[in-house]
Amino acid sequence: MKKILQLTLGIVTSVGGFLEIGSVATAAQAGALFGYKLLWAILLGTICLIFLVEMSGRLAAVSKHTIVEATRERFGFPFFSAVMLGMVLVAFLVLVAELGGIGLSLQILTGLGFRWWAVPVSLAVWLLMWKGTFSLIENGASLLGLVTVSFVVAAVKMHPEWGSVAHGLIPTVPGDQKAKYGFVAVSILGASISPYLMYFYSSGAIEDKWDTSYIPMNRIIAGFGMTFGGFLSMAVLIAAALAFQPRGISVEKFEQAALLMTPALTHWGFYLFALAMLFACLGAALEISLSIAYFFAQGLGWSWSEDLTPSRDSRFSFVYTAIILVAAVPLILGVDPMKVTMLSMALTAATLPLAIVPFLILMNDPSYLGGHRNGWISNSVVAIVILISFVLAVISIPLQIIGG
Amino acid sequence: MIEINAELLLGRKVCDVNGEKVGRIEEFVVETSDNACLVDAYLVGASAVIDRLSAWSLVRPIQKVLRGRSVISSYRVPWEEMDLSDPEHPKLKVQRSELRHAN
Amino acid sequence: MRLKGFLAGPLLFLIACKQPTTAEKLDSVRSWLETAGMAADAWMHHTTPDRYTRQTLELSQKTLAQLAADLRKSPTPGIDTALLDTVLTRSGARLTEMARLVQTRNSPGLRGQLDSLRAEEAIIRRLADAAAPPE
Amino acid sequence: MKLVRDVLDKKLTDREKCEMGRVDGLLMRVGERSQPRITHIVIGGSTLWMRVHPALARLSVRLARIWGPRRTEPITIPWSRVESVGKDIRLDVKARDTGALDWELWIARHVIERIPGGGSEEEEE
Repeated sequence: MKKILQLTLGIVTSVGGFLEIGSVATAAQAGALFGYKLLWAILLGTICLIFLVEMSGRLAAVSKHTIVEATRERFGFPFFSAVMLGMVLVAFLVLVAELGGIGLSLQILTGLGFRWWAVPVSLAVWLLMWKGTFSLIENGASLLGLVTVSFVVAAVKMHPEWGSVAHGLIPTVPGDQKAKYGFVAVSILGASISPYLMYFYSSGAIEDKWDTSYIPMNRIIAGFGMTFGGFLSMAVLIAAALAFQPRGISVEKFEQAALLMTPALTHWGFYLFALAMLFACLGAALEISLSIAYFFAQGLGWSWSEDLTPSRDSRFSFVYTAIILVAAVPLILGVDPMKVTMLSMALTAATLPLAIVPFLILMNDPSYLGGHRNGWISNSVVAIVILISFVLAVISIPLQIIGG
Repeated sequence: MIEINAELLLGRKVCDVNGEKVGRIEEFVVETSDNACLVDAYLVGASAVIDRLSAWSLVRPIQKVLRGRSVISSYRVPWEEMDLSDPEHPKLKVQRSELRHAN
Repeated sequence: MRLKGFLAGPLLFLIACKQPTTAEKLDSVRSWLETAGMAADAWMHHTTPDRYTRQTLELSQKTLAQLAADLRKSPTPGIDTALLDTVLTRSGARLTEMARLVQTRNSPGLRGQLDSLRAEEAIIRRLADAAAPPE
Repeated sequence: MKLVRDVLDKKLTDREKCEMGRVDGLLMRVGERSQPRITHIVIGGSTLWMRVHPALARLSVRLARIWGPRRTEPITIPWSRVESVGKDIRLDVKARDTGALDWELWIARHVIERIPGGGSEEEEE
C-alpha cells in the first residue's frame, strides 16, 4: 500500500513540479513568435528528461549514492570542482529567475512592483526550507503546482487546430528569424532538461530510502510524471500560439504573458495564471536552493538532510540560506527576471554536457549500478539530445547576441 | 625518508631512465595488512584512467580499434622501479621496454 | 584544466544584446500597441484588475517611447519617418490617456481611445509593410 | 585494492556512522629502499584545493585564517584507524575529537543557532 501512495505522490509531484518560469516563458515566447513550430523542442526535451530522471532514480536506488556523490568519488575532486562551478552558477541564475517569477506573479496580483517583493519572497522561501522537511517541500509545493493544469484547460478551450499542432511536433527549419528560432529552441531544451531536477530527484530518492525494489516505480514516475509535465509545457505553447500570434504580440515581459489565458478563461484565466506561476516558481525555487546545497554537502562530505534540524547539518543549512539571500540582490537592483530566465535557460543548454557526460559514464559503471546499468537505448537517446542541445546552443546563442 | 601527498602525484608525467615519456601516474595498487597500507605498484598510462572511470562499456568499442596502435596502453610499475625522490618529476629506474603491461 | 576553455564559452553571452533591425523595431511597436489594446479590452470586460491594466498601459507607453526614440535616431529609407514619428507620438500620448481613464474607471472613454489606437496601429502596419520587402 | 578508485574522495564515517567529510588527500612515506606506505588520510580545505590549483590552496588558507574555527592545517588521521573500506570508509575514531567537524560546529554555534528555529547542538547529546 505504501508503494502505491508513493507512486501516485511521485507522479503528482513531478507533474506539479515540472513547470517553472523557464518552461512557461520559453513556451509562451515560442508560441507567440512561431506558432506550433517549436513543439518538437518540448517533445525532445521531455523525452530526454524522462530518461535522465529515471536514471538518477535508478542510480540512487541501486548504489545508494546521489549523482553528486558518485561524480566526486568516480572522477576525483579537480574534475568535480569544474562541474560544481558550472552547475552551481547556472542553477543560481535560474534561482534568481524563479524568485523573480514569484515576485512578478505577486506584482500582477497586487500591483506592487516585483523589486519590493524580492526580500519577502526570499525570506518566505528560506523559512519554508528552515522549518520544512524534505517531504513537505517536495510534495507540498508540487501539489500546489497542480494549478498549472489550468494551462491545459485554457489551451483546449481555445480549440486549437490539432492537425497543425501535430505538425509542430516534427522539427522544421523556419524561413526567417533563424537565429531567434534557434535561440528559443535552445532555451526550451534548457528549460525542460534542467540538471538541478536530476540532482534534486536523486537526493530525494536517498532521503526516501529507495532500494532496488523501487526501480519499476521509478520508471513509472519518471515516465508518466514527466510526460504529463511535457503536456503542460505544450499547452502553454499552444495557448500562446492562439492568444498572441494572431495579434502579433511577442512575449518579452511578464505583464504580456499574464494575458495568456484571458481569451479562454476571462478573469479566471488571469488569476489562475498568476497563481500557477506563483506556486510553480515557489516549488522550483525550493528545489534549486536545495540542489545547490546538496551539491556542496554531498560533494564535500558534510551531513545533509532536509529532515534534520538546521543545527544538525549546519554547513548545508548555511549554504542554502546564503544562496537564497544573495539571489534576492539582483532582483532588488531591478534586473528583469524574464531576461535572466531566457539567458539562464540558454546557458543551461550550453552547459548540459558538463552535467550529463559524467552522469552517462556513471550509469555504465558496474561497481555503482551492477546489473542495472544503462541499456544502449538510454545511452543513445540522452547522448543524442545533449549533443543537439550543445550544438544548437553553441550556434544560436552567439548569433542571438551578435545579431542573426 | 620523505612524505608526499599521493593525490598530487596523480596525473604527473613519468619518464623512464633515459628520459623517454612513459605516461601519467593514474592509480596506486596497494596491499592492506594488519592496519598498514603498502604500495605494491603504480599504474601509469591513459588506459589506467579509463579503468578507474570503469567507462569500459562506453570505451570498449573504441579501445579495440585503438589497442592495435597502442595509443591506450598502461604499465604496471612495481614500487622498486619508481624513483620518487623528486615528487614533481617521477622517474623510472628502468627502461620503458622493460615495463610490463597491466592486464 | 582542459575544461576551462569550455566554461569561457557561456560567459561570452553576458555581453549586451544586439541592436535590433528597423523591421524588428516596428514589429515590437506593433506588439506593444497590441498588448495595450488587449489589456484595455480585457479590462473593459472586467477580466483584469485596474492596477495591472494601468501598469501594463504605462509599460507599453514607456517601451513605445523608447522604440520611437530609437527609430528617430536611425531613419531608414522607404519609410516616411515624419509620419511614423507623429503617429508614434500620438499613440504614446493616447496610451497615457488610456492609463488615466483606467484609473478613473471611465470605460466608455477608454473604448473611444481604443478604436483610435487600432487606427494608428493600422497606419504603422501599412508603413512597415511598405518598407519591408514583400514576403 | 586500488587506492584512487577505492579510497580517494570516498566518504568518511566515524564509529557512530557520523559523516566527517571525504578523503581529500593521502600522505605517503617513501623511503630510499623501503616499500612506500600510505601513512595518513588527510581531510581539509587546503589539501583539497591544492589538487585543483596551488593558488586556490593559498586562498583557502588565507580565508580560514580570517573566518571560521581558525584551523589552517588539514586534519590527518593515521591509516591504522581505518576499519573498513567499502561504500564509505569507516574509521575507528570519534568525529568530534578529530577536528573534522570544527567547521560544522563553528557554523552551528556562530551562525545557525543565532537564527530562531535553528535548533542547538546540545539537543543532540
